[in-house]
Amino acid sequence: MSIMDYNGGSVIAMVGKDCVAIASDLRLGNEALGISSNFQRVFPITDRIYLGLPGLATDVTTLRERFRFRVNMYTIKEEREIEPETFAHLVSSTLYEHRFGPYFIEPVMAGMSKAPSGGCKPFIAATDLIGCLNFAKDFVVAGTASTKLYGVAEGLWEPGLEPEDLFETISQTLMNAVDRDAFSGWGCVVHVMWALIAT
Amino acid sequence: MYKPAGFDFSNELRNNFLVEKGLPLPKATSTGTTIVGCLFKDGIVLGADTRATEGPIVADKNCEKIHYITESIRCCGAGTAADTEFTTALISSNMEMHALQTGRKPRVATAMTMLKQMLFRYQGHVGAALVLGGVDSTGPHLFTIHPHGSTDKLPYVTMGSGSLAAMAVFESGWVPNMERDQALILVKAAIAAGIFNDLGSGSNIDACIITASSTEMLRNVEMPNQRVQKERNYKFRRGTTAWKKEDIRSLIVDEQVTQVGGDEMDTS
Amino acid sequence: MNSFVERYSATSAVGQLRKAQRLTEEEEEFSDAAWGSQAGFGNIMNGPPSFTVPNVRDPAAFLRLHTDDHADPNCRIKIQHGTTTLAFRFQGGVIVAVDSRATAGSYIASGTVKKVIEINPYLLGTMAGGAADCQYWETYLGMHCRLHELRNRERISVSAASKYLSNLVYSYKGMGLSMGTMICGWDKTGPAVFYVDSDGTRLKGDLFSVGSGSTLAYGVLDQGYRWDLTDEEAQELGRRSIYAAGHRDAFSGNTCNLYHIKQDGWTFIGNYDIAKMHYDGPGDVPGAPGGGYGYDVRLAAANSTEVAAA
Amino acid sequence: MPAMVSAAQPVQRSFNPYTENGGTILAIAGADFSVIAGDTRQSEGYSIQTRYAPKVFRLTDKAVLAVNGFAADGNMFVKKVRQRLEWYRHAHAKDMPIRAIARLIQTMLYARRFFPFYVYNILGGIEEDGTGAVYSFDLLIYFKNQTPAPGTAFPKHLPLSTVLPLVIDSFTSATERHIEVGDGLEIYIVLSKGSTALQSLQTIRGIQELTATNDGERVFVIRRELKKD
Amino acid sequence: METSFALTGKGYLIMAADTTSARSIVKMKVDEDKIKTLSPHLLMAYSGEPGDTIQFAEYVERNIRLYQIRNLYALRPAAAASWIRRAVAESLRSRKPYSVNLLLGGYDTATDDPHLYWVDYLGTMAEVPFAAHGYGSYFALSLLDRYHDPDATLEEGLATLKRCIDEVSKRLVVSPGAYKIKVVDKDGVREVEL
Amino acid sequence: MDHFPTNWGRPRNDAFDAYGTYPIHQRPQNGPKDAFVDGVQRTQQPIVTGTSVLAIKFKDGIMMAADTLASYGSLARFKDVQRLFPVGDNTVIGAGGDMSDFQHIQTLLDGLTIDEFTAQDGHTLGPAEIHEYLAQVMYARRSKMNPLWNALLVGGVKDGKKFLAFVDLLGTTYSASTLATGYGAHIAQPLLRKAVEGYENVLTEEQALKIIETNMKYQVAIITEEGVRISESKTLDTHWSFAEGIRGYGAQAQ
Repeated sequence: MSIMDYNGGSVIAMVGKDCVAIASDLRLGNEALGISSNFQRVFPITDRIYLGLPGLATDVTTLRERFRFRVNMYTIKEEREIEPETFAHLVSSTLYEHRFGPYFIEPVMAGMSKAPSGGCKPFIAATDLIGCLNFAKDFVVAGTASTKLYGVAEGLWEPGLEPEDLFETISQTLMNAVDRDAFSGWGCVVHVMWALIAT
Repeated sequence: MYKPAGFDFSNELRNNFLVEKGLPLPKATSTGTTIVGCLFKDGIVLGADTRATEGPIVADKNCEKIHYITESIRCCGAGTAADTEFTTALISSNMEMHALQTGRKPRVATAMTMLKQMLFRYQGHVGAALVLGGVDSTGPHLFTIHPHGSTDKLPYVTMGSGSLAAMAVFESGWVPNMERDQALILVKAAIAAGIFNDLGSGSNIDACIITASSTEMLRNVEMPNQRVQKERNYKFRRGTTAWKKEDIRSLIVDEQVTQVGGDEMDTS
Repeated sequence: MNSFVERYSATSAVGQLRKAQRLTEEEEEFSDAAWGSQAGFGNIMNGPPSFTVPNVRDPAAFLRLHTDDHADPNCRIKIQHGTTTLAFRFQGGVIVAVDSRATAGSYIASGTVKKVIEINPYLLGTMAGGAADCQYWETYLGMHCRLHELRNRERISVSAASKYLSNLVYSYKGMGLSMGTMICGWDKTGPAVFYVDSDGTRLKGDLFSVGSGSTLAYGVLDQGYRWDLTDEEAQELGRRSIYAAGHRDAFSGNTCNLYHIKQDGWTFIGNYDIAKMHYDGPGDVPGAPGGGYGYDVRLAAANSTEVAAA
Repeated sequence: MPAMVSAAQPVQRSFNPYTENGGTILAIAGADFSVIAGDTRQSEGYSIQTRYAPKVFRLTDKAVLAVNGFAADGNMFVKKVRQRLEWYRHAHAKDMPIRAIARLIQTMLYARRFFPFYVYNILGGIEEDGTGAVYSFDLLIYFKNQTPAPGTAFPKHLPLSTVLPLVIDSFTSATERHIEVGDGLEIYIVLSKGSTALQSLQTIRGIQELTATNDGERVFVIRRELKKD
Repeated sequence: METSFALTGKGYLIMAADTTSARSIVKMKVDEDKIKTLSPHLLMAYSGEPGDTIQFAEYVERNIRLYQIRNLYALRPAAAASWIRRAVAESLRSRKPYSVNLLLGGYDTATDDPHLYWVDYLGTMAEVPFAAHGYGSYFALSLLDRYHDPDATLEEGLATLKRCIDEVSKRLVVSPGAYKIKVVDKDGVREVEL
Repeated sequence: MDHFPTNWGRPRNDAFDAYGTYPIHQRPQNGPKDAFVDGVQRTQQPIVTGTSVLAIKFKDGIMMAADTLASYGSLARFKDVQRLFPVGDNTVIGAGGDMSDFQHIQTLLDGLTIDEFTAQDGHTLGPAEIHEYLAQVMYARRSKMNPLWNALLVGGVKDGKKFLAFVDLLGTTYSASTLATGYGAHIAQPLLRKAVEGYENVLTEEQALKIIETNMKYQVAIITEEGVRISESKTLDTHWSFAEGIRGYGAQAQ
């Protein structure tokens, strides 16, 4: 068993038509023994960004606090809300700073970024535990069920899903993937963001 | 709160405890890759595949492995994905500073020296294997830089898990003083050899042509591995997923403007 | 010279076969039985089973090197572990309940494993540890139980059967077998449960639980267990205990298979989905209290009845 | 208490008799048919050894075996199973039923308890009562898919015309995300006597029949290309 | 072997910890109190590496007390838990980390409800309705899933706790003999006997 | 067996003496000790090795090529080793790996051909049969943990059928229209695949020879319906002037 599997947990984010969704399971385990069935690992960063932190649970809390600090500092310095793209790089560089003593977290983020036209554009990204960014156009996954999520999502995702359909697709993807993973499960939470004013 | 620049080793002690406890550390995402570069008459052609892997799993089907250093210098990266990304970004910014400081167009050799010094300093722990190419006032140059900081200068180079496959193509096909199109075809063939014969490489071909006068980034110049149409449609009927609680937050604030005092606007 | 003559003089089919056998040095015997009516059966019919052992200094270490994912997470062969099984005796017979999950690393390889081995109509064995070890040896035990019946004109006692199994696996001690099973049945002495494991332990008892989730099952089982449980209560207790372990233990779960052994042999009571038991309960079965077993579900139900009462 | 001396002996690591040759196999049982599929890439490490090495083998008209893992063990194992089936046919003048093949495979695997075949098997076919069946094997053991509780969602209600596209999509998806899967796809279909699924097969491009006896069960194979990167 | 339990109820929280202090195969002391009262409405049960436990508990106790002296009011359970988790997590990154597992239970006088936090030596924290540490958790968690009720009266809560203790003494191979049980509710902390 | 919940069913860690009995049963087998057991050496790693063999299919048959170098470690020890070996009239095998093991295989195959000859049943061994035989031998030796440290290519034409297949020290077998062993598998395979895949029945002997020649080497075997032709060792000119304009490995200009 690797450290990444110690507490369990998985996160997935998907892009739809003018919408994004991010979902995670709720299990906190101590190796095989379940401890809590209500452990949040997806956090709102701003009104338009959600961040999922699957991995070692102590680092979930530590990093969440760290990102809250850094995002608040950004907001104070820049006097504006951080954009998803910028935040992705903030996450990436924070993790790479710890290249030789990493946090055991593989963050997944989803957000709506401001398009020049004034509307909102869906954005997802993920990094590995030392901050290598992956901007995908379809979906990103991480956590103990990541291999299973890759498979199910590759089969179920299709482009141009409406928010309601995206909700169904991401929920079914997550639930079917964690059904095959011993360390994830115990309930799921899904966040869907959509733009009322499309680009 | 002052924090010195550079790596932060604060977690290292803790991570060592965890290793002693018998929980092995996960390996960082390292990518099998095919990256190549070759000289031609007017400059340099660089090429790369676009697959990023985590072990046997494809993490990213269309990532960018040709990184920007300066306008006329580019660098392909193989090895630990994050290391190539951040190393080239750092050198790129140092090159920009260097250019501003000296007021001259930076040279490829400068970038090469910066990279090799940095990698040598980290004794191979920064796992970046690079192909650096560009054109400067002294002409076109092509280098490979290994993770430990050694460098090579050759007319055609390959790196990554597909390097042998790509090298075979160069060995049989490269001739001095090729035309631009000929060189591009050769680079594409070399990358394709990596894509189709090395499991660590795959998806599309990126290429970058640098000459004294211009730099052309050809992103996804060939896409030989598009996914076929699915046989079935997997949209779910709405309402398939049962949920316990729903919470909707609207970010649109309803505003109603009520005039308090002052003159009515003259709308007549 | 003789060997040379021998080599080139024998051209009969059997000679060719022997030569081929020498070439590959097969341990398996090309016995004449292989061509007869026993043909096609596995080595189970060849008397005492023989096993291929790798030609290395320490076969157990070899096996562990390639199969123990705790010692080496990158080992290629992941043998499936993790289970919750339980069996208990009460006034109405024996209840046997098991989960149905098989995991290899973190991957749930199967959620529909039958972990109760139906040795014969009066004997059940459970499967924990190396599933293969249990399945194979208990099948082998089943053959011998039948032979015992034919030889002695009476059914084998649970005690004798479990002793036989215990002796079988004990002879392989130290080779890396992994088995923890309950042999349950009804014989002249009434209901009986024996725990047998690959260390060679054999225990007679009233109540056992075995596997990675066994402690969690004990937690519920001990609290609800009495000798004078009714049949319905006992079945419910078995189900409820497996649910408890399947819920908390990552390596147990999916479904629960429930058996009840009475004087006239065992009956399969049913297969219950653990997720369904969590939310809705086991359905309309005798002994079920109605409503889901899940902690949150139980509380939500309690609250709504309170509200209704108020 | 005696002094603790670790018994861990130095293990000779110089020769590892196992390797891993990649690939994926899959089987789905329907009401009166079974589908068994596998890709055809054989690889070791990052190199492709060959683009066509079958992983799925017809045993009888009622049973098809798919093997995955270490190719040499797999080929040898299939050879041995076929040999046993041949003996059975000589002794009984009929094909061994799939239920018995499953048990045979289990005992053959278990005979190597201490030096396992590094082979994951899936056996698919038609039971004697005409229903589709799938058995999956760990290295040493088999699990039959448990008969589902009545009324539950279970693939057995899916018709062949749904299952086939599902299998193809599964493999194209796996090819996208797993580097060791690709090159080609072989899908074996076993139909029970008088199966109604026969019509849906007729329109399929490149289908080939492999039936060898007149027992009524029929075996078909479909081949498709997969991505080669 | 060390075992501690905690469970919430209607307006109270019960915390129990064994009282054995063992070194290797010897019981050194059988009436050790392993539950610290950090503030009038806050309890912390600790277990783990001998030495680290008491040192850490006293370090926490003093800091929580210091906060109260400075600010004239005590930290609420959530805030205290967050601070203590951070203390564990940061110590883990030092050369001499505290190896302690904690159960942190308190009664929030502002919202009038009990809170329970499960914290392990890595700094993992989770708010839960009931929790256990040590080998006892392998037996008690399923039992609490079955019998725990957050709206139960104190008597019912104690009865559930007794089930846990009985189960552990029945099944755990080296089970602790005696437990110290403390209850915190709106009136503060008190010790109870079963 | 470990009975602790999270390790349940796994082998017990015998560094931990849970029952105070120094887990004797888990100690390595106390069989009769052979004082000379350490003196017996099996090929556990190759000593004198050859590397690359290439083979492709073409219109009329199979073409196989090998270099003639055998190395002792990284020392180029023997410069003229014949690694292509004809068996019967229709088959050639090419070997990479340990040369002494290959010579043992040659002895085995000689025995096999004699056996086949003495049977006088009108059959001769073709490439498929020889490959099957070698696969059995290699797999059996692997199963005895005493491998023959070779990678072998078997090619031939019999009854109008081209046959080309591979077998290695583990008994792994496969066939394809282009095959290569050793280092050549990585370098030459991409080129061979590109040149040959899809053209197996089109390429003429001259074209095939040209393909082979672009991939170094030298000793070539050509197997067609007519039989086997194995060339003498040839030498190949190598060109090391491709980087003439380049100086140094870094910033050096001169």
